[in-house]
Amino acid sequence: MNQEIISEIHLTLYSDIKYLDIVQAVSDSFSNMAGFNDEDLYWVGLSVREAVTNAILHGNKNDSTVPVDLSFRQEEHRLVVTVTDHGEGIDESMLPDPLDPEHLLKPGGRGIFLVKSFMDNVFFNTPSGGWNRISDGETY
Amino acid sequence: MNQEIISEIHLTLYSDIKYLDIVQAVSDSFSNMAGFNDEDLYWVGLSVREAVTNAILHGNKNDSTVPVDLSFRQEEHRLVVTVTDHGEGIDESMLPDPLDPEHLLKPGGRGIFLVKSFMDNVFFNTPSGGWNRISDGETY
Amino acid sequence: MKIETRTIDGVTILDVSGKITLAEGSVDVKKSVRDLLDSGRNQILLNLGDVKYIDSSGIGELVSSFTTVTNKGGKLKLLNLTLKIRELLAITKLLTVFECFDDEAEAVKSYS
Amino acid sequence: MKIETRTIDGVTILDVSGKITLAEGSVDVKKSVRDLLDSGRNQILLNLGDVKYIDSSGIGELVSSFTTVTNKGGKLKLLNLTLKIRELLAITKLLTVFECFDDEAEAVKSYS
Ligand SMILES: Nc1ncnc2c1ncn2[C@@H]1O[C@H](COP(=O)(O)OP(=O)(O)O)[C@@H](O)[C@H]1O
Ligand SMILES: Nc1ncnc2c1ncn2[C@@H]1O[C@H](COP(=O)(O)OP(=O)(O)O)[C@@H](O)[C@H]1O
Repeated sequence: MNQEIISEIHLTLYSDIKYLDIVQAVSDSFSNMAGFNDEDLYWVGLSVREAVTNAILHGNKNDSTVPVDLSFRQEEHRLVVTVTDHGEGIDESMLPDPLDPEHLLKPGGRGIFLVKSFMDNVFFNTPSGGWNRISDGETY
Repeated sequence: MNQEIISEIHLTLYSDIKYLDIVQAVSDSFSNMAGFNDEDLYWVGLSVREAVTNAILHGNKNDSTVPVDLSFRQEEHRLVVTVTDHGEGIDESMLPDPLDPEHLLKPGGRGIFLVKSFMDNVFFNTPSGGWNRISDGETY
Repeated sequence: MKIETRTIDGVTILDVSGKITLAEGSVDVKKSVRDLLDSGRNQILLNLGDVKYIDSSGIGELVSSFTTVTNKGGKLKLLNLTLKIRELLAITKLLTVFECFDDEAEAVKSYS
Repeated sequence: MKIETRTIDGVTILDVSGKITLAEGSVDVKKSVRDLLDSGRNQILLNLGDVKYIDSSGIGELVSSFTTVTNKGGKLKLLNLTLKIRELLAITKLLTVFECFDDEAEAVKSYS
């Protein structure tokens, strides 16, 4: 279903975690403009931060010459965030479940799980292409 | 003189003043990352806000389908901000001096003056092309 | 932006808070001032102490409010400039135009 | 992030403030905990009341600090979870792993 785009911005940064606070500031500011309440704004911001962290570390292997592209789109009933890196993409079926007792005490592996907890839809372009798309609000 | 780029981001938005708070959040966050003190961060943010306001209103004539491109670049001794719109550009020699007694009580005409007051260098691409480039720190 | 109005000794004080910017609708200041003039009140004091941010459009609103009031034979003065607003008015030479106060009682007295 | 250390009745309390994120160096928590273990202190209480933000990397640090301390025969518990941290630990089922307290005296007593 084609929905009207109310607001849209694009941000390009490079693969260095020093940019994460800027990413979060943009997310917060966009959510604010879109009229999100503080609670939604917070969890969207965390989700975006996690997705961009993954794009930097896993997708682009922390190579600071490689860009990460981020777009925020406000439609009437949802927010769509797209994070694009230049890696291999994610094979979702390979992701271990962090709630599994076997994984519960692992130091990592909770990023994507959190994104999926807070955003209504999460898409990965697999097996290659390296983008993920998260949206909050009504389903497609 | 070619200087090393330490940090760089690009932001694209559309010509609607509702995006100005996002622009300012990005500016503040970038200045913060670059280690600016609160005072410098504030005046850089205001300058960027004024330049983008002009790009939206004068350059792109408030047409919300037309993008404004913004880039922030941190070099060793300066910050370079480039604002690009799709208008005709500015002929600097045509700008009235807002300090002139004749203009002192005009409601408008202080935006570019403020940008020039707070940034060390301001360039306009004239007569056509519609970008302006402002930098803070050492001269070229 | 929020504007509250109160009157002391015939002087109408507008307590402005928030941002006076293009995006926030800087025209609200001008509109409030116009409404006051329409209702016959032209001794006006703008309290800017709680203004968190102002841009060139906001400065423009202060100037045009000033000229509108002056043209109607009234007086518009400023109270409690923040450091940032003071600096902006200094740079734009508008400190030479506006009468500015840091003390409300003194400001009110200056109208009589 | 800032970490201050104090000891009450043999329990070492780490007052953590600021952000526990990848970008802020979330490893600092783990490092502080390691240093404590090296100096023979293994009854540890992490006070998270002033933690403004935590991401999945920060949660990972809490978990690995927990396992390190437990493996050395010590105890690591949490004090003053913010609502956001509590929600994150609930979602990730880590509330079932960590012993959490809202009262410092009670937390300290639980070690004896
Ligand atoms: N953008 C990405 N590109 C490639 N692989 C990714 C990407 N994001 C996540 N992954 C893979 O998925 C795994 C799980 O990610 P995540 O749940 O965020 O936990 P963590 O980052 O702590 O490992 C990562 O370890 C990585 O192998
Ligand atoms: N990006 C731009 N493109 C085209 N013209 C511009 C641009 N920015 C400014 N101008 C011109 O320069 C004039 C002065 O701009 P400024 O000093 O910002 O004051 P104001 O916007 O209040 O008029 C504008 O009125 C406009 O005619």
